[in-house]
Amino acid sequence: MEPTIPQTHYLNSPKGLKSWLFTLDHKRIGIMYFAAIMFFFFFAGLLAIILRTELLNPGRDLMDAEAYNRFFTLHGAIMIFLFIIPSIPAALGNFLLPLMIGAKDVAFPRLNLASWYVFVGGAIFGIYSLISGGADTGWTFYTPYSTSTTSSVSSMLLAAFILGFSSIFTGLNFIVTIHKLRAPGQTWFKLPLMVWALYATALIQVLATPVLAITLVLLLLERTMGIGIFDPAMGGDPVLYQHFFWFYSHPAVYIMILPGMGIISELISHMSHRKIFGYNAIAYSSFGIALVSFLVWGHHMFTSGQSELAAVIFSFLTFFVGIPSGVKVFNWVMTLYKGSISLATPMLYALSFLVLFTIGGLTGIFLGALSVDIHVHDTYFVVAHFHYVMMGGTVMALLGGIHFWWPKMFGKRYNEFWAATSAIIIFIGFNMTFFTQFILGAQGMPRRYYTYIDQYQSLHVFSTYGAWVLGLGFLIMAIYFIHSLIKGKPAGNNPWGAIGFEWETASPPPTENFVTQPVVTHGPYDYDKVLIPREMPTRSEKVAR
Amino acid sequence: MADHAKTHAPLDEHVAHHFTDAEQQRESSKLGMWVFLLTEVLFFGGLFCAYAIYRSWYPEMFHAAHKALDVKLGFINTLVLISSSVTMALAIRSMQLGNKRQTMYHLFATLIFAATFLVIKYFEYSHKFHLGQLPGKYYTYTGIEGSNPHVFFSIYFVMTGLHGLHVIGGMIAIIIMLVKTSRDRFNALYYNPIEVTGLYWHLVDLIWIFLFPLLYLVS
Amino acid sequence: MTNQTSHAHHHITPLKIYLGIGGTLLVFTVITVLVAGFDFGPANILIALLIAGFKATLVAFFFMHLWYDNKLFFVIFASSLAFLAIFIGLTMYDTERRAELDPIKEHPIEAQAAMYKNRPAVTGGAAASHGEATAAPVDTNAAPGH
Amino acid sequence: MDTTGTLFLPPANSTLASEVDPLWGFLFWSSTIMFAIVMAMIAFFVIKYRRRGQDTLTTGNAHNAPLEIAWTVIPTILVMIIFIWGFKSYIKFYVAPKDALEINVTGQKWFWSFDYPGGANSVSDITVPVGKPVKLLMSSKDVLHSFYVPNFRIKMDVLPNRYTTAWFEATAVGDYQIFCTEYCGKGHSEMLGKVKVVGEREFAEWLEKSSGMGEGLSLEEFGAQLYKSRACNTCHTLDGKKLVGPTFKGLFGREEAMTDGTRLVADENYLRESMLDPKAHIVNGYDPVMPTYQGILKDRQIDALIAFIKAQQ
Repeated sequence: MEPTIPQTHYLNSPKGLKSWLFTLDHKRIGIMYFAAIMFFFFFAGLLAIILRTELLNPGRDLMDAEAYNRFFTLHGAIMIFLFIIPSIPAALGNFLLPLMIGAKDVAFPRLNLASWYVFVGGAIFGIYSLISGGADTGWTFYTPYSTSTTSSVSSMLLAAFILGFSSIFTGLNFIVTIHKLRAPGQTWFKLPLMVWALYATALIQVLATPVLAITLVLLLLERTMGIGIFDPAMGGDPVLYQHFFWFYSHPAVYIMILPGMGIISELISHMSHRKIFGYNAIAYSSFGIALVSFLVWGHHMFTSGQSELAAVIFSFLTFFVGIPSGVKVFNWVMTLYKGSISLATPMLYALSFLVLFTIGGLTGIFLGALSVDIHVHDTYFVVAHFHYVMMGGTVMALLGGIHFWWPKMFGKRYNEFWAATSAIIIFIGFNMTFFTQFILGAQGMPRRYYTYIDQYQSLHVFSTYGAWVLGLGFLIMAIYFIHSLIKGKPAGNNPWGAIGFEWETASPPPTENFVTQPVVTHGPYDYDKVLIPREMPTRSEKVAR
Repeated sequence: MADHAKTHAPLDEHVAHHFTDAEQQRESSKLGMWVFLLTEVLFFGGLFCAYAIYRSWYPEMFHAAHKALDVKLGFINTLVLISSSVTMALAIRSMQLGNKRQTMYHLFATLIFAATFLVIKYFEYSHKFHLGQLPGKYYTYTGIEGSNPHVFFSIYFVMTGLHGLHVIGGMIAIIIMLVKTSRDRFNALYYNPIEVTGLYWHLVDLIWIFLFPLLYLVS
Repeated sequence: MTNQTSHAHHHITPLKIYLGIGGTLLVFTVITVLVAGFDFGPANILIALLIAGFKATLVAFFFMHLWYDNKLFFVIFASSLAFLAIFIGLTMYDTERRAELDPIKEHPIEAQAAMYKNRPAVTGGAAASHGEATAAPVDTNAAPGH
Repeated sequence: MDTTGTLFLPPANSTLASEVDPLWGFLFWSSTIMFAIVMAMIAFFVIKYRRRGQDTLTTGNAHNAPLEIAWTVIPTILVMIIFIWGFKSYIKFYVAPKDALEINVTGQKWFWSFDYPGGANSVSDITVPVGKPVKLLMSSKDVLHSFYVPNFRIKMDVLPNRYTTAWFEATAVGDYQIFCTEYCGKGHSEMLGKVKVVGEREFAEWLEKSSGMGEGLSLEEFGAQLYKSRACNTCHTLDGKKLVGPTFKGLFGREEAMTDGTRLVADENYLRESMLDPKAHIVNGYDPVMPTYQGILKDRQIDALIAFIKAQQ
């Protein structure tokens, strides 16, 4: 029987703008975050395409050096503070966490709304900084350049400071929710791995972000009062600033990747209708990554004038943070063994995550080795590495997650053909853009260069073409998602035949999430015991039939 | 494991709709506050790290500069804050016993101690402003030898200033608790907000317990 | 880490304990001031931290009920201190050992910040007001750097 | 700088490069093999276990202790090998040989300047002998910079108010590109230079020629040489165009309005004062950014520069 969209659900009841502005419903806050992060993603993505177009030829193409410096700072700062850190925890996480643990809402709904308005406040400061000329210091704000430049760095620092609190509020909310509001019978090892990943991410958000807050306060005071902690002209030490900054920023890269890993654990298992391989290993490795990520920040500073003995310690510890990620990749690959793999779009993104994240992870080992890092630090090799891990990792996982839970969030289906096509275009465009940058970096092309010596030109041209292809892929995605919102066909409660509390309620779910309190009857991935009929034939079946 | 299996206690008006009972709500609010205190410890931790590094880089300057701080005032401030911690703890205890008047008395005493602390801080600050012992480039005092004495005062003002802001934040929270207690919003079974404010206040005192010896007693 | 689910167990600490702990804290405040009078060399800061740490544990265990409450809260408090120790420890591992291999990296090139250039050298703290120990009179032409 | 190195690396032209390239090769091939294995497994599983027709219950085996232990221990051993190898080669990076030729490097907004023992100096390009270790003692005048020579595989940040060191021993004569790799503002991508590696004899001649006090030259010619080797040309032009600083054309004897309202004639004393204490009097409309040359320029060099400026009518 053809699935239908229920009469009332969280999107249309209660009605009116005020009900959205003062909502305490975690699903609505999740949707508002989702709209904001997608806006900032497309905006910063556009900046990236402009930057790449500027780099077509050495010298001036579209803008001069100062404008270029402001553009890449904006691209970095918006992508990190306004998109990738809040994206999975605040958008998908807010929507899914209470549903996945059978709760009515997060532990502190008012704090959740406060985190949204703090996010909006921070974004306003960021946009003010953009309008008033933008900062030209790079997203790292290294002193003494950041304390001596006249560009509007202070408003960007204030934006990052405020956004930090939005991240802390979300993290705090999730820790208490997961500890206190789990469904009856749902022990820690019966939780979906997405919840484990969100828990580990929340731990990092809560432990690392305060140090960023104090760093930005000290940097603001350095710029205004010259307090002499970070500015060498006033007796301070720039390397100390780098320690303060990277103590937050390395765990921050795990705030970005861990929720992505949580989504991939869900996608690989649910799309192949097979029990996840090594549930405990994946859960413990999420937790392990969260702890070890606080010991390794010094590998960003091997050539910064840091003491050589500290560099050796940081390099040694860095190799231990790579092992849990490797274990996870092997577990995901083994989950495919003897599964019933559907190649719908979420699975396409999960597989491209496996490919790109593995490359990103392996190049991380290059950067961890001391002597090799001296050659490739602050070159395009590093740019390629973190794009492979952040875009190839977190963004692919986010896109897979959006496609997987889209029917649950909006109750409608998207166009499968165009979704698969854009996924393939994005995969090709991504590799064109960033694999060439590994080569550029190995040959010594430095980062943040407005112009470059002629011998790098051919690789830059190829990388820019890749960026355009990437842009095309995302354009197609925007089109079919908007089409799906307006004219999408109803998707029904469980289009993928997946196991999970969120699939046991309507799509889109009612405001109180569940009509009857769900109770745990089997494990989160028991595809060897439970067979759930699917209401949406995936493309591979249409082909097979 | 949340405790749904229990018979549903009559949902009194204090329990929010998404909690199953008062106990779960109380534990959640305390867990939330403890996680917030974790962020506060790390927020101040950054300053303690800066203090430790600059003290090991400029030991004689720190020794000379700490003489500019008035140990007597610092000592009185420590006594004031510890007594405010005691009265805060007693306030929670008296609300646990359901004694509204005594709770308000203790909360008010805590407020007075906090205000005294800030007044003493005001005298110390104005004394330093007058002498020119100011942070960073505003430092004009010439009575301290050793290199970069302004760094000590930068760290001093940022640490005690931030701590002062947290004291003010605590006072606002206590005033809200006072108003709510006077309106009978709490009873012997529901006193989470006071308990949570108490936790925050004790941490503010705990941070000062470390600030006092590190800044005032550099021998 | 299953939390205790005992129903409505609100531990009420007896008055005697609160006042006792408060008294001990005051006493130790006096002790820490007295101890600061003597010079134990490098051990000074250790003693000061030990006393402050002891006072802090008293406040945390009895005023903040860590002694009676769900052990999860103690884990949270302890982990905050642990991660702070990691931060300070590894950062100082760098800042303290920069000159191990090349003594020239020990000190900044100019010891004094630029703003002290056109300042009168250190004068005696004659203008010190009450309660502030006057800085030892220093012969004015001593180079301000150490 | 050609790119005929191996495995994407630029050519190896220093003794340190021969330390790094083998480790790079090992990392490159072990990662490629590991990647190929994982991709082959994924491709095989996706093709073999593709969903066909109706759903069926799938296998429940989700644990295989020996396999899980294996893929934890083996990568740990692999990365430990990589760490030890990286650490061993790193040791050679941070301890310069005792007999190295020590050159002072100064990075400032947007050009490198080099001071050799014996007083010779040069800007943007550093001339070094082949086959002899060279130790660089580096510091910055304003913000962070980073001295990077891809062909020598060396990179070290240059900090204001603190010395950092790097060393290399060039193995082949030629010119090798210098980059700045720590973001330092508008001219970050133009802060380039060349390491000119020359034979032992040419180096001695060059050193002699450029560190002399211009004995064979007239004051004015020696001033012209200093105008370039001291990088005056990056801020002061000779053709009347205003750059960061005023032009030298027709400067001598002209009366200038100063930012503090006084009017001064640009005579020998003013020029000497502007070199030793530039911030004392700044011509109206210019920023006080000129670094001091106190203790860097010797008297004969100052006289030469003044003579040179005087000749610019």
